[in-house]
Amino acid sequence: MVKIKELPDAELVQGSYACAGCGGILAVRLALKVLGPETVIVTTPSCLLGVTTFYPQLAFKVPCVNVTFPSTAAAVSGVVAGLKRRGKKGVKVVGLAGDGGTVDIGLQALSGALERGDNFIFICYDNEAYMNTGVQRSGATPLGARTTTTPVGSIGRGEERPKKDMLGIVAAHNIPYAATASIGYPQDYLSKVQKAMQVEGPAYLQVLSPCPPGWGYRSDLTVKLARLAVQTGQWPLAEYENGRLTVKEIANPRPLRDYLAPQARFAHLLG
Amino acid sequence: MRAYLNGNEAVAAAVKLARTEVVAAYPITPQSTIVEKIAEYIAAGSMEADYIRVESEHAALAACYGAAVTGTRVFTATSSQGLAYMFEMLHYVSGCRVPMVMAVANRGLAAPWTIWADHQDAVACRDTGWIQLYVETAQEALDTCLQAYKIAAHPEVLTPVMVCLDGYVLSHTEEIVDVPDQEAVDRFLPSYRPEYSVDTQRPYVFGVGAGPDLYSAFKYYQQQAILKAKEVIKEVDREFQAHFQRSYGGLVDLYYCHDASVVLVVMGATAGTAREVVEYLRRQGEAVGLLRLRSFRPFPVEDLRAALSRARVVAVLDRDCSFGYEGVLATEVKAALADLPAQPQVAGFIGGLGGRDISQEELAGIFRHCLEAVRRQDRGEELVVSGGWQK
Amino acid sequence: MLQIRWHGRGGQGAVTAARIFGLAAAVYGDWYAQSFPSFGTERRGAPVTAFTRLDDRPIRDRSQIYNPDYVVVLDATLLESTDVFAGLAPGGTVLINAGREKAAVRALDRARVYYLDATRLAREVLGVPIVNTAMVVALAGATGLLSLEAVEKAIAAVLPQELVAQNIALARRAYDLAKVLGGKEAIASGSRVKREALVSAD
Amino acid sequence: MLTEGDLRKGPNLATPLLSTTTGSWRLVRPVLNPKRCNNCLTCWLFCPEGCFTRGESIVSLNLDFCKGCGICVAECPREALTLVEEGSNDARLSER
Repeated sequence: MVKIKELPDAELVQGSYACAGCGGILAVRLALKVLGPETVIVTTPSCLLGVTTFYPQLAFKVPCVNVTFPSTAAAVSGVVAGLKRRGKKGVKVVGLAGDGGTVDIGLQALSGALERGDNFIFICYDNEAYMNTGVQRSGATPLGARTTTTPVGSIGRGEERPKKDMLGIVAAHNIPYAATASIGYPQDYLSKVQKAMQVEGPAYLQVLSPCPPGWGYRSDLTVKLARLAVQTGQWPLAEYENGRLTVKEIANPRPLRDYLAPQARFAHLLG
Repeated sequence: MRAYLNGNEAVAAAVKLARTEVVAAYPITPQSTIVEKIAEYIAAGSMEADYIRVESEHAALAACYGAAVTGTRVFTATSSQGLAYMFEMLHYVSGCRVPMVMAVANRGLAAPWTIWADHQDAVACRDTGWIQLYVETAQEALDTCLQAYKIAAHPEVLTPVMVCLDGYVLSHTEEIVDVPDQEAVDRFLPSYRPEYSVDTQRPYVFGVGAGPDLYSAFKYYQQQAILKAKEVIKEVDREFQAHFQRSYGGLVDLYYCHDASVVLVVMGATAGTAREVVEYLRRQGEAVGLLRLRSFRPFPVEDLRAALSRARVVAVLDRDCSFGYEGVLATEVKAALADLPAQPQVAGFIGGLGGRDISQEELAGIFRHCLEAVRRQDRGEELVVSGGWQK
Repeated sequence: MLQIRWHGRGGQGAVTAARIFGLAAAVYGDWYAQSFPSFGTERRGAPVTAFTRLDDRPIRDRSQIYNPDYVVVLDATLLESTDVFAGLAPGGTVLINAGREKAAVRALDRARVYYLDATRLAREVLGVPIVNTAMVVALAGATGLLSLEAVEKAIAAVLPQELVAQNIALARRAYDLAKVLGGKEAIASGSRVKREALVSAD
Repeated sequence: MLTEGDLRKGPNLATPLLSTTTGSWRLVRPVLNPKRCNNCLTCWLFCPEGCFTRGESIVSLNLDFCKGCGICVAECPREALTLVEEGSNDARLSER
């Protein structure tokens, strides 16, 4: 279990051009506190790439390999193999992609890398739509959410399909570790990052990372919404380990309205 | 060692001799036997490398890229649809200036579905920033792969190289190949360690984002580097000759061009058949020659102008088509010769598509067609020569 | 240049035969050689052709073989479905795996047709009717193009280790039979390479 | 600025490299009341930009990268942080 007080001071990503209150950059900043400086990031055109590796603002203090949108996990495999050939042991290779780069266009490469059993961690920072390109729906957009490609109108009622069960998909690859997390629960999230580091073979984490402009809420609510998503049962904290899936039970779920009301993307549902 | 190998086996032998460290590839006919052979070498313990069994060609090139930025020597191979599937990664690799070698067993693109040779696949990737070298024999496939590693990693080039060999006609045809000794290859091609690589002690971002000014600047220097490769390809070919007593002329390979009034320009294995035809017609007193374009990118415009300036008709045989215009090579040769003082007529022929056999008779027919135009001019008519399509 | 066309069915080893012959000629004999399959995917049971070229100088021609000097038929049932004689050069030779002269074989003015029951031989020696090495050797022996020793070395280089000894035993039996086949007509006598027009027609 | 040497090697550059701090984006700024801070580290943990530094008894705040998102203010369990408008009197006071 990670102890918050014992996390290192060093910031391994700082000075990014992320929006004020970005849940994604918070997810990455926190993960790097556990991962440490012996980490290589592999990432793909997304908000994250745009705000951390766009010259002249390079915000990572660890190596970062940028690759095409569908290829995060494939490039991860290459980096893992290359570091092995170079005899560089103990370096963690971390694929980082948004939900689109993970559950949609990146799924084939991720499936390949999971199935090969390469030793890496894949972190999907899930903000539930294509935010970098202007909030289009992805396979991770929740039912009912308004996006620019699931607009609300006299017929349209937002996203028509429930969110893709990505944890189920990765678990079906029989990998050693997979989990969902929320930046609203950092102790839980970072302990999962630590577990992911400790297993031999691929580990997958999907961390809910609210997006103020994409979801349509005030930037100071990022962490609150990340918590409310869990408390209202919209974002189960689940763990797949040793072939078993466990889901953290919410004893007294809060009304769904508490989670939906602050977000413009759900405004049409509340009337 | 005198061996009897097909083109694919020759490529695999080169990849092993180059002490390639990481291979990632996806099967596709007629490339597959290259990577099967490499997998066999690794399984038998005769080659020390990691073989990444990827789920697609797109992933193959992404994995090669990931391995290459760690500072290892990498290889992949593909063909046709697979190369098309790699298209966006091709730009990423060349743009990031990652040296690597990819063998392309040239094959037509569907539809109609085909598995047989033409150059459409690689020619369609002309503008991806890769160096493209086309070979004529299995021996040249082996030798060019070794040269390609050296060209790609040259500090002033840093550009990936495609080694293109005609599907089946080379990939699946066995012939005598001299396989050099490991020690000799080691002397020619030292191990690869770039100036910087993925290193937690010295972190780099690979493939940064860049605004309009900087993007343009990076692309300018990318262009300078691939143009520089013209010299480097020749230099490496000369160096190769010093080590192995074999040379391929660098960018172009000339055969009886010096006094030819009709020169045929081709890429790939067709050149072999064309040599027989040139020799035959020469014996009959016809002033014909052959120019085999070895380097399609960078395009050897100076060498073409020098070699073709005295020809009266240049016949270009494309195994590809830029639909809506003509054979790609024909356009490029025309452009290269455009402002010569005595500009030869260029006649574009399209043939050998989807594995269509290019026989000696057909090549002789092209020569005779062009020779006839020259004779008409000698009789005082205007020099007019048409091209054609092998339907 | 001498050109050989091999006919078989997918799985019978015609492609390997073409390769063994080329290898024996180029590495263990004093020829230049080139061999290739009929380009495409090979399906088990479907008719397959493969080719070998021999010459005493480097082979540059990459076009298909239309007029073979030799045709080897690994499976006589192909005679019913395939024109194995197509394009056979004048004075060409056909070697057929069959026990007796086939009535189906149409008379050929200028071709020599030889028969060898390689299937029976292979059953006796290998225990299975795999005839490609026997037919390679039969062509070598009947024509005198290659020595038995060269073919044996090529067999050892191409076949999996565990199959080599048996196949060499088969090769020796086939070679002796083939020499009788060739007899005085053995084609290797005299000039071995034709140097006729490289381009036969416009 | 990149040199010709950098440009020749491709778009692969040493990191980190910051041309600006992002504090200039800020319209509002968090102000810490040291008397109310009990060093619980909630702000340190949740600041997306890593603007807080842990101290012996209280955190300290470096505004170089602070974009004024307000998460620290919203999350502080002791109301030790408040948001003030940039350029306001309150902001000027906090600079003393």
